[in-house]
Amino acid sequence: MADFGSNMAALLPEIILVISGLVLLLVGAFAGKKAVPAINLTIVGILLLVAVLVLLRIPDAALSLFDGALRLDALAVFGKFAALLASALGLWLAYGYLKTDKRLTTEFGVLILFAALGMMIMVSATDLLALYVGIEMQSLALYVLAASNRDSLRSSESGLKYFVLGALSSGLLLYGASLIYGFSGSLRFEGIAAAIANDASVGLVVGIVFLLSGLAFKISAAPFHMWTPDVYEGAPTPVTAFFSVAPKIAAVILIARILFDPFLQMLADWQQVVIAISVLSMVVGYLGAIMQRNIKRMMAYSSIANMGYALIAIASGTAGGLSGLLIYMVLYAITTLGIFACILAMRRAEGMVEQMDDLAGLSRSQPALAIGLTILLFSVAGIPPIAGFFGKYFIFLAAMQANLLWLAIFGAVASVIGAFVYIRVVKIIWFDEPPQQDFVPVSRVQAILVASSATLMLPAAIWFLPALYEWSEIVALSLFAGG
Amino acid sequence: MEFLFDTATPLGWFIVKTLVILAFVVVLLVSLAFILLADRKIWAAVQMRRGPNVVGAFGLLQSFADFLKFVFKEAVIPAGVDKPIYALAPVLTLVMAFITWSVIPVAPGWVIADLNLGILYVLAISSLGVYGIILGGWASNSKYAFLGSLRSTAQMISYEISIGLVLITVLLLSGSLNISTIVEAQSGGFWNWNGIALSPLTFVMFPMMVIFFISALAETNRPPFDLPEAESELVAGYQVEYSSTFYLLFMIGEYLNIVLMCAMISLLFLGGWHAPFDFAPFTWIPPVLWLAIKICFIFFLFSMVKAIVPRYRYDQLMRLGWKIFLPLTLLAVILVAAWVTFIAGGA
Amino acid sequence: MEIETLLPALAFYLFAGVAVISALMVVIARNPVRSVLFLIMTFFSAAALFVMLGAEFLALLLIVVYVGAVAVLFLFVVMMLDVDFVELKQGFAEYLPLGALLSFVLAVELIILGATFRIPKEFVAQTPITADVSNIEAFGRVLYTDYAFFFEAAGLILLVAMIGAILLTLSTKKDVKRQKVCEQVSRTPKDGLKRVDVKPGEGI
Amino acid sequence: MSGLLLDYLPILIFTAIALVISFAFLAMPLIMAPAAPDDEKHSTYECGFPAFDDSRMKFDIRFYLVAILFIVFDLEVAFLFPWAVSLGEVGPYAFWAMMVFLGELIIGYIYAWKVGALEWD
Amino acid sequence: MEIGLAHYLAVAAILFTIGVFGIFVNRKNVVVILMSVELILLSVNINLVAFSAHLGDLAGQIFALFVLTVAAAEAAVGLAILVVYFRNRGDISVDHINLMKG
Repeated sequence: MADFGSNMAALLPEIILVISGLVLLLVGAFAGKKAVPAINLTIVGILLLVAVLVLLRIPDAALSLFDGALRLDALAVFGKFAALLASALGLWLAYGYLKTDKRLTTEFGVLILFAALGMMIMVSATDLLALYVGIEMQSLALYVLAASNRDSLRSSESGLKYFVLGALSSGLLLYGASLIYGFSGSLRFEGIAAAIANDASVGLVVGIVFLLSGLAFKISAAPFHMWTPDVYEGAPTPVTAFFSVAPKIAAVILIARILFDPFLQMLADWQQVVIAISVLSMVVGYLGAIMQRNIKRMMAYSSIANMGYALIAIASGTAGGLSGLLIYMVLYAITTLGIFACILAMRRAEGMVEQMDDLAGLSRSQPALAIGLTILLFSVAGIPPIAGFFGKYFIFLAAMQANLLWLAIFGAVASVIGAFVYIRVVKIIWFDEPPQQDFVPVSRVQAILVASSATLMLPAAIWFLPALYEWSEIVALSLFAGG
Repeated sequence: MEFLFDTATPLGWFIVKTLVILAFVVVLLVSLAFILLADRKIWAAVQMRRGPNVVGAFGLLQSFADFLKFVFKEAVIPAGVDKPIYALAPVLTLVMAFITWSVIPVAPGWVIADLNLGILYVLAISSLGVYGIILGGWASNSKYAFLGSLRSTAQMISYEISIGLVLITVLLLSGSLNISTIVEAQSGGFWNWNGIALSPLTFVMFPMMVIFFISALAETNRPPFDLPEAESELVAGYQVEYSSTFYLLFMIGEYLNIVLMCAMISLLFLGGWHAPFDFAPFTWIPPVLWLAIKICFIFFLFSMVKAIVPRYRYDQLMRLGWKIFLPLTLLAVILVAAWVTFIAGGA
Repeated sequence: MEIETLLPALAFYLFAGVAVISALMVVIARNPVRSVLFLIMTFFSAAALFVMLGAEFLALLLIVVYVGAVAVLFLFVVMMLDVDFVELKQGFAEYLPLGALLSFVLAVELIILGATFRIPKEFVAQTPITADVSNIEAFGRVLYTDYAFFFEAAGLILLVAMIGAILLTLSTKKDVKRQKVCEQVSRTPKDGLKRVDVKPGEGI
Repeated sequence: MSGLLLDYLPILIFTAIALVISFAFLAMPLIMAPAAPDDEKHSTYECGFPAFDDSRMKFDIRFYLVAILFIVFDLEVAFLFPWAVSLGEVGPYAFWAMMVFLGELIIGYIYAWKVGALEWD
Repeated sequence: MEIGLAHYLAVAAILFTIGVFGIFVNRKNVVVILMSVELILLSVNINLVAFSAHLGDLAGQIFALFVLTVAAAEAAVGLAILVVYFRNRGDISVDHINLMKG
C-alpha cells in the first residue's frame, strides 16, 4: 500500500470520471425529467475534460500501477484519449438525436460514461483480471444501451443478440485466460512473458487462441460476426454510432497490447490465426456489404471489413504495424462518426431514412450534406487523395516490411472491390431520381460533426497526418521498448 | 462385533456417523411433534380456547395422531400437474430443512459436521428453501398455487439480504464463521451474549437481533408474513394442491426451518448453550438443556406473534424489507465494522 | 482399501459424473424448467469439486450466488414463458450430429491438452496459499488490499448492472394509490376532525 | 484436501438419509391409504367454475426486478464475508476499501429508491 | 487411482464443450443458450480453481471469485434484457425474427 498515493494520482482521470458519474446519477434521480438534457451535456463536457486531462498527463516513462495490474504508457494514453473522445462525440450525437424525440434519459449518459471507464481500464490493462473487469464494465453498459429503447422490439432484440454474443465471447475469453493462467502460473503480463521465455508450452498457444477468438467477437471480426448487422440495425442509431467506434478502438488496442507485449515471442503461433481472421473479415465484410440495401446494415459489414484491415496491421507484429494500426483506427473513428452523423441527419418528414434508395435526391435538397457524405464514403473506400487512403497505405507498408506482401496485396485488391459498395451509395445520392418530399434540415450537432469530419478527410487538411504519424511512432515504440 | 463401531476404520466411522445422524433426526422429529402441539396450544390460549386436548393427556399425542391421519389419507395428485416436479418439491423442502441442521451445534462438540464456514453454509442451504415452494407452485398447475409461490419467493429473497447483513455483524464481532467458535466467544455469563452484551455495541446488536427475528418470520412464511398461504385470499398458496404426506413434508420442512431460526437466534445472539451465569446452580443444568430452553423461549415468541399480529399487506411487506431493514442492517454493519477496526482493534 | 486415496477418488468420480451428465441434460432437456433444475445440479456437484480442491469459500459462494439467486431468476423467466417446448426444439435434430461430432473432437483435444500440464519453470506464486490460514481468511487478507482496485471495479460493475436492470424493467404505474406512512402517522385529530353545528331540520 | 472432504462427508450421509425418509413418507399413503380417484377430485382447485386457461400466466415484471436487485445485493453480501472475518488483521485500509465499495452500492440503492424501483404496487 | 489436476481439467473441458455444444444446437431457445453460457463460465471457474490449488497460488481463486460475481451481474442484466424482449414479443425463440435477417 506504500504506492497507494501514486496509484491514485495516476488514476486521477478515472477517479474524476467515477465520482462525476455517481453524482450525476443521483442528480438525475432527484432532479427528474427536466434536468436530463443538461446532465447529458455535462457528461459530454466531463468526458472531453477528462480526455484533455489524460493528454496533459503523459508520463515520460511508462509506470505500472497496482503492482503490474495496469500500465500507464503512451499507448494507454492514446487509447484513453481516443476512447473518451469517441464516447463524448457519440453521446453528443445521441443527445442531438434523442432530444428531438424525447427518448433521452439520465441513465443513457451515465452508462456511456461507465462504458468509457471500462474502455480506459481495457486499454491500460496488463493483467488478465484487469482485462476482464474492464471488458465487462464496458460490455455490460453496452448491452443495456443496445436495448435501451425498451418499447421497440427491434431494440430489445438487438440488445438480446448483442448480449448473447457478448456473454459467449466473454466465456471463450475467460477459458483462454484460465488456460494462460494455469500454464504460465501468473495473471500479470510480465509474469506470462517470463513463463513464455522459459518454455512456451502448447497450453499457452491454445489459451491465446481462445482469448483471441473472444476478443474477435468484441470487434465483431469474421467468423465471429454473426448478428452484428442485426445489432447495428436494431439498436438506436446513435448507440450504433457509439458501438462502431469507441469499443472497437479499445478492443483493438487491447488485442495489440496483449499480442505485442507478452505474446510477441510467440508471433509464429498466433500470426496465422490473426491473418486468417483478417482475410475472412475482409471477404465477409465486403461481400455482405454488397448485398445490403439498408445503410446501417451496410455500415455493419463495412466495419467488419475495416476490422480486417486493423488485423493486418496486428498480424505484422512490428512497431511499424502498431503505428499504422493507430493511424488507421483514428481515421476510421473520424470517418465512421461522420458517416453516422450523416445517417442521423438524413430524416424525412415521416422519419428516419435507413434504406439506401431513399437517399436519392439528397444532392438536390441537401447539397452540403451530400458533399460531406461523399467525401466520407470515399475516405472509407480508401480512394486517394482522401485521408482514409493513407490509413490503409501505412498498414500495407507495415505488412510488406513484415514479409506479408501477399496479405498487403490481398488487402489492396479487397479494398478496390469494396470501393464499389461505397461508390454505389454515392451514385444514388447524386444521380438517382429524387422522390417527392424533401429531407428535413440538419440539426446543429450533426452539421458540425459532418463538416468537421469531412474537412479532416480532405487533402487540404492532410497537415494533421504527419503529426499523427509521429505521435503513433512514439506510442508504438513505447510499447516495444517496454515489451 | 465392536470393530463395527471403531471410528478409526472407515467402515466404523461411517456406521457411527450414520447412527448419530439417525438419532439426531429422530430426536428432531419427536421434539417437533411437541413444538407443533405447543404452537397450537399457545394460539388457542391467546384466543381463550383449550386447543387440542383429546388425544393423550392434555392432547400430548395429538401430533402423532395427526401424523397417522396424514399417512392414511388418500394422496390426491391432480390431473395436469408435472408429476416428477410435483413430487420433487416437498422432498426438496424437507431435505434442505434437514441438512441445514447438520452444522448446528447443540452442545460443545455435539455437531454433525463442524464446518469452519458454518454460517455461510446455513445461509446457502436456507436460501434454497425457495425451490420447494416455487417448484411446488409451478408444478401444481393452479393459479392460486403459482401466485402464492411467486409471492413467497419474492418475499423470501427480499428478507434474505437483511438476514445476510445481520449475520455479517455477528461475524465482525466473532471473527469466525464457525458456529461453535461464535458460541464460545459468548461464554462467561449473559453480559457477554452478542444480543444483550454489556457494551455500547448492544445498542446496535439488540436491534439486529430483533431484525433477525422478524426477518426469520418472513423467511419462514410465518404470520404476520404468511401471505403465500394466506387462507383468505390464496386458500393455501403453493400447498393448495397438496394432500396427505405430500403436504406433510411441506409442513415438517416449514417447522424445521422455524425451529432452526430459533436455534440460530439462540446461538448467535443469546450465548447458545451457555448459562446466563457461569456458576452453580445454573451450571448444573447441562448445556444442551440451556440451548433447548432458549429455543423454546424464542419459539414461544414466534407463536405469540402468530396469535397477536395481523397479517401484512404485500406492499407493506416489501417496504419493510427493502426500505427499512436493508438500510438499517447496512448501517449496523458499518457501525460494527468501525467499532471493530478503530476501537476494539485499536488500530 | 486406504480411505485417504479411495475416498477422494470415489467422491471425484461421483460428482464429476453428476456434473457432466446433468450439464448434458441442461442442453438436451425438452422442458426449460427441467434444464434449470439440471443446471442447479451441475452447480452443486461443481461446488463439491471446489470443496475437494480446498476452495471452500468459492464452493459455498457458488451455491449462494448461482443456486440461490441466479437460478431463481432463470426459473422466473422460464416459468413466465408458456411456449410449446417441442417447437423450441425444432432444428435441434438437424444440428445434432455435426454438433456432437465437433464437440467430441474439441473435448478430446482439450482433455489431452490438460494432460500435458507441467508446473512452469521457476514458478513463484503471486499470492501463495498457506496452510495456517483458512481459505476464507486468505481471501480476506488480500482481496481488500492487494486486489482493492479490482474489488472497487467490481462494485462499479454491480452498480452498472443495477442501473441497467432498473432502466430496462422498471415501469411505474400511474394510477396506484400508495401508502404514505409518514402522512398517516403525522395525522392528528385536528386535521382529521371537523365539528359543525347542525341546525335541526336542515342537513349539512 | 481429504480433511476438508471428511468435514463435508457427514452432510452427504445426512442428505442420503433425509432423501430416504422423505421418499418413505411419500410412499406410505400410496401403500396404506385408499385410492378412489374421480374427475372432481383430480381437477385443480378453482372456486366454483373450471379454469379458463393455463395457470402459468405472465406475471408482474416487478418480480423480476426484485430478483435482479436481490442478485446485486446478494453479491454485495458475498463480498462482505471474507472482509468480516479478516477485518481484525488487515485493519483500516480494508475498512476504507469496503466503505468505498459500499458507497458505490449505496448510491445505486438511493437511485433505485428515488426512481421507485423499491415500490410495490 | 490418485486424482490429479488433469482429472479436473478434463471435467472443465467437458463442461466447456457441452456449453458450446448447447449453444450450437439450441439456436431457437435463448434461455438454454444463456444456461449454456453459464456452463462455460462454470468450466472456467473449475479450471481456475484447479490450477490455483495445483500451483498453490490463491490468485486463481481470486480470479474465479471475480468471474463468479461479475458473471452473475452479467446474467442478471441479460435476463432483464430477455424479459423486456419477451414482453415485446410473445415468446423467446431467437430466429423467429421476421423483422431482421439473422
